[in-house]
Amino acid sequence: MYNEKVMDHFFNPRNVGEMENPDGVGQVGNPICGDVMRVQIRVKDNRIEDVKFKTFGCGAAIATSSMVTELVKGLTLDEAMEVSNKTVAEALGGLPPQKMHCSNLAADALHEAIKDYRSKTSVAG
Amino acid sequence: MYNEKVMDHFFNPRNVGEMENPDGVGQVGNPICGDVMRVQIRVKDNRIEDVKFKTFGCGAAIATSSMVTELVKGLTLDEAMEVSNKTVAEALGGLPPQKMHCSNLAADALHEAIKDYRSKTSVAG
Amino acid sequence: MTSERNSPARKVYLDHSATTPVRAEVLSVMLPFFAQAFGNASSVHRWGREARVGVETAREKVAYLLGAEPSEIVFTSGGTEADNLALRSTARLLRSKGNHIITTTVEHHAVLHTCQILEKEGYEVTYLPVDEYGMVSVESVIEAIRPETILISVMHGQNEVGTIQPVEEIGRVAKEKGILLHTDAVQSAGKVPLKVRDLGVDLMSISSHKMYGPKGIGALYVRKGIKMAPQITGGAHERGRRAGTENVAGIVGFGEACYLAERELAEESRRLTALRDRLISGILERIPDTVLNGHPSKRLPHNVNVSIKYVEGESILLNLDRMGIGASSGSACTSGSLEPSHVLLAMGVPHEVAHGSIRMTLGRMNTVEDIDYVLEVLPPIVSRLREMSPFSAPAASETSGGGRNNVQ
Amino acid sequence: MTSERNSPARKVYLDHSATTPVRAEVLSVMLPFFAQAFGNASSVHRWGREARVGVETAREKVAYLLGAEPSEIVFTSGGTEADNLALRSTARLLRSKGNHIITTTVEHHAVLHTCQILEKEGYEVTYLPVDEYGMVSVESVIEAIRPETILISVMHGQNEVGTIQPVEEIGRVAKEKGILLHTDAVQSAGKVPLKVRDLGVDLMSISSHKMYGPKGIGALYVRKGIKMAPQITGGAHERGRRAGTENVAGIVGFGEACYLAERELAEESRRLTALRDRLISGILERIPDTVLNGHPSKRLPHNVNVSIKYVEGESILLNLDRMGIGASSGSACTSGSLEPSHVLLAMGVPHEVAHGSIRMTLGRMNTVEDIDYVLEVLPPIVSRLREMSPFSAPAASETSGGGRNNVQ
Ligand SMILES: Cc1ncc(COP(=O)(O)O)c(C=O)c1O
Ligand SMILES: Cc1ncc(COP(=O)(O)O)c(C=O)c1O
Repeated sequence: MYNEKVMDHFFNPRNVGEMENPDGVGQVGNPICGDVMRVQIRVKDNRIEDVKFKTFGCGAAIATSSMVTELVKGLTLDEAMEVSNKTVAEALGGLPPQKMHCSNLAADALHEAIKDYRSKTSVAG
Repeated sequence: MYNEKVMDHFFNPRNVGEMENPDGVGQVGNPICGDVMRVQIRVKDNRIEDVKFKTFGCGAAIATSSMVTELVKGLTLDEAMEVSNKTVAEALGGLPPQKMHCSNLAADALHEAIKDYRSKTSVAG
Repeated sequence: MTSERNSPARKVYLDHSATTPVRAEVLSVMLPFFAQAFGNASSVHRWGREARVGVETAREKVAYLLGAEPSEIVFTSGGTEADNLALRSTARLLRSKGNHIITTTVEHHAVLHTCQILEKEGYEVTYLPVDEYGMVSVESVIEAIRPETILISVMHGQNEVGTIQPVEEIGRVAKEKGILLHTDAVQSAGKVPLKVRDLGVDLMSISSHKMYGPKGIGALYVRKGIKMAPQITGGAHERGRRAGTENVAGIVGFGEACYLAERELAEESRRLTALRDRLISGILERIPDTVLNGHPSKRLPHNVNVSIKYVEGESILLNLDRMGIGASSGSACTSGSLEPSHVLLAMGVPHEVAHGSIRMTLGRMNTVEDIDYVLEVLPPIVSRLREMSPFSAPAASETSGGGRNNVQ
Repeated sequence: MTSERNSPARKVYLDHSATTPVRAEVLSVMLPFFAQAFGNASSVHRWGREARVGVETAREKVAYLLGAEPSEIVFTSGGTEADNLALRSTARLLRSKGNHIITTTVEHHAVLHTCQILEKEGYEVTYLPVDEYGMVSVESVIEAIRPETILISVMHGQNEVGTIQPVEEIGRVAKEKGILLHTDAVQSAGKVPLKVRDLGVDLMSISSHKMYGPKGIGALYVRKGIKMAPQITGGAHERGRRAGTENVAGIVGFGEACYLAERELAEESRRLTALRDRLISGILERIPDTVLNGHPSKRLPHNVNVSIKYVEGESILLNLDRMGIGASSGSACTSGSLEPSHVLLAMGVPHEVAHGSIRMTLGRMNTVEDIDYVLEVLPPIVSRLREMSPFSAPAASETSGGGRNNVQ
């Protein structure tokens, strides 16, 4: 069903976990649908210095979460906003069709985290 | 499908053929249905002295024709009239159900032959 | 069963249109799927994935035989179910467009009886007549078309008499009129080229056990873009077009059979045609009062069907069987009904002659020696039965060809 | 497929409710029917007669398992088709008597989806609710009965959660009211005693590949005297109840599987029950925040179904698979739909818990060592996934059983 790259990210997910006092947090999905992704970011000089995720979901949900964290580390926030669910799926070498819609939401979680950061900083600034 | 006795009568039919100047002839069935049986009898002292058949039909049609000739040789005409299609099927040890109706008509042909004989002799007598 | 006791000199199976043995190459690719790669193809674990690979590889092989795409192949439990699915799905889904179906009088019962049931459900069916060769005419198809016609179902190779219908021409008509065309190609598959795009068909039924694959599996080709309403409902197997756990080993064997058939088609077809013609001319020459049924040249390469006058089919079959030869007949007696073959009757063959028809269908293992054995064995069987028949004077019929009671 | 590359320490197949391997004894009786006794069972020649003997002997063996008469067994292409045939035939033939069908919310899709289609065709269907164990009550059946009720269809053993329904009691009610009773016994056959007269059922579906027979074959028990309208139409096979050339090898294998199952039933059932209970209690003891789904005692002897909170089923399955363990899940993700198991939802299990359910179904080859291997491998998998889950604080959840985000 899944290709090797997906399986690698599923079995050896990058950047799992939580950070203390993240600069931004984004969560998408809901447990009723079977996929929930939470992404936390630390931002420095408008760049994503660190990123962590926690995901409840299937193989694709976990692999896309892992992949998105890898893709965006070090990017500027604007660059990170350009990374879409499609970009993530492509970086993984493709996902099974039935997984494209329900489990490929990791980029959305990242975007939420960036928005969360921006909303906080704009209030603060 | 057929038992051994039926197959024996089919492969080695008794009394096949025609006789010269038979005393009675009976024919039943029709070629459209796929079974036609003709029975000829020679009668002496009110008994069936000889009997011959010719049959166009399936295995059951030929075997029942053969069997009926064997059953009635030497019987009085009244006794022969008692031999039914059912008697013939039983003497053969049974026939497949789908063959009981369409191909088990040999006794009818015999009865026709006896009637033919009787009608001729009653006219003559 | 008496005849199991005797061992005939030779065993010659000549009933390949009824079913075929599974080829050794086919059985060997099936075997791992019974007890090793035995998973349910819908399961995510390794057993399931192995099964899925087996199914999808087989789908490619079936598609290869038909010149189709794998996604256009729906696996069914056989040719009958494929025919049912084609007719019922189309009838249901196009009901709003119309209720008229065109088919022929010489279809297999899987199509005919299904059409009869559809008639009871309010559909109208035109059963096109055939000529003396069992051939339907393209003109009759054109004439039968109405604004409310939703489907034309014309078989490819006729199973009893071997006549090959003008499906390609009908395909052009159907396309022009925008009407779906289904063809029952169960008998043609693996025997004659059968590329769906060349034929212009939208739906095509094939069956594994007629082409050296296992029984209990078949396929319906469904042209891309055509929606299907499943006949068997339940899980989402076969993309929602046919529910039920996939018969993995059966599918794998069917795929291999299709692949092998396609690879060997041209050569095997030539070989069978030669054997067929040897058998046909041998019978017509050696046995008086016999006629070939079906088209002499537009004919499946493996089909021989002859009527042998004055005798009945089952009694020939039983005698052939005793001599080790397996054949079939268009006689009613074989099936236990009173009516002989609806196909022969549709061709205008009289009842009594239809009763005396036998079909011999050749296959991969048959040799010239087999044919010659039949030609040696059959004439005395016929003579003996004709001597027993009230319709032919023993001597006369064998020489002059005329019986006392001339049937036909 | 990555995971084919690694070789786990042990391979443990725990998905016997999805499908089973074909037993060696079963395969060996099937083999002669592929290339030797390969005839069409309708043919009169020796190849046909051999096939017919195979089919009818198998019919006796299936009847033996069910305590039925051979003539009451109709072979189909599987459990799905048997369910379809039972429902559609009854619906069609009893339409003049009524249009109401009673079934349950926890039936297999082969019944549920067919009922939904019947609803579109003008039938009314009552879907009875179940309790927290997935059990339907006899009272609810009685209450649902109307004058126009023509069929009650209640499964025997539930395929996901293993709950055994009170079919015998429902049978008494059905008989009293003169309503036909169908039971889908696909999961129960060969696992628990299943005599049709004791159960008082009129129609019963079973499937070969769930009991160590080949895929692609099943049967519907039809009590003597009940008329059937065939779903697949064509030739007069199966006494006009199911058209299509008989899958002889499949039928023969199915027959043998039934015979062996009946012979070994009592002992194997005891053995499986012990393994099942060892696995259930092992999981509940070693992994916090797990619950057993289905009835604790009125349960198929080979079924284990647990919900593991805070994690999702497919991700457990993929990890188990990497460790050589084949299981299945009630998660939506596995099937690609958004809804998790309709059965767990019907039992009142919350969506998020249903997503984390896994089913392990035991079989003949499983041993105590297999169970212990699962009990060794599963807890660390769950821990790792829970660490990844936003719903459980890594430390807290493993000790106190309460996550930060308490699901249920
Ligand atoms: C022309 C034709 N169509 C359909 C079928 C039915 O196929 P199956 O036996 O696979 O159900 C057959 C053979 O029986 C056939 O010859
Ligand atoms: C309870 C139940 N009914 C019906 C079926 C369908 O049987 P089959 O897979 O043979 O079509 C299954 C299995 O898939 C089942 O578990």
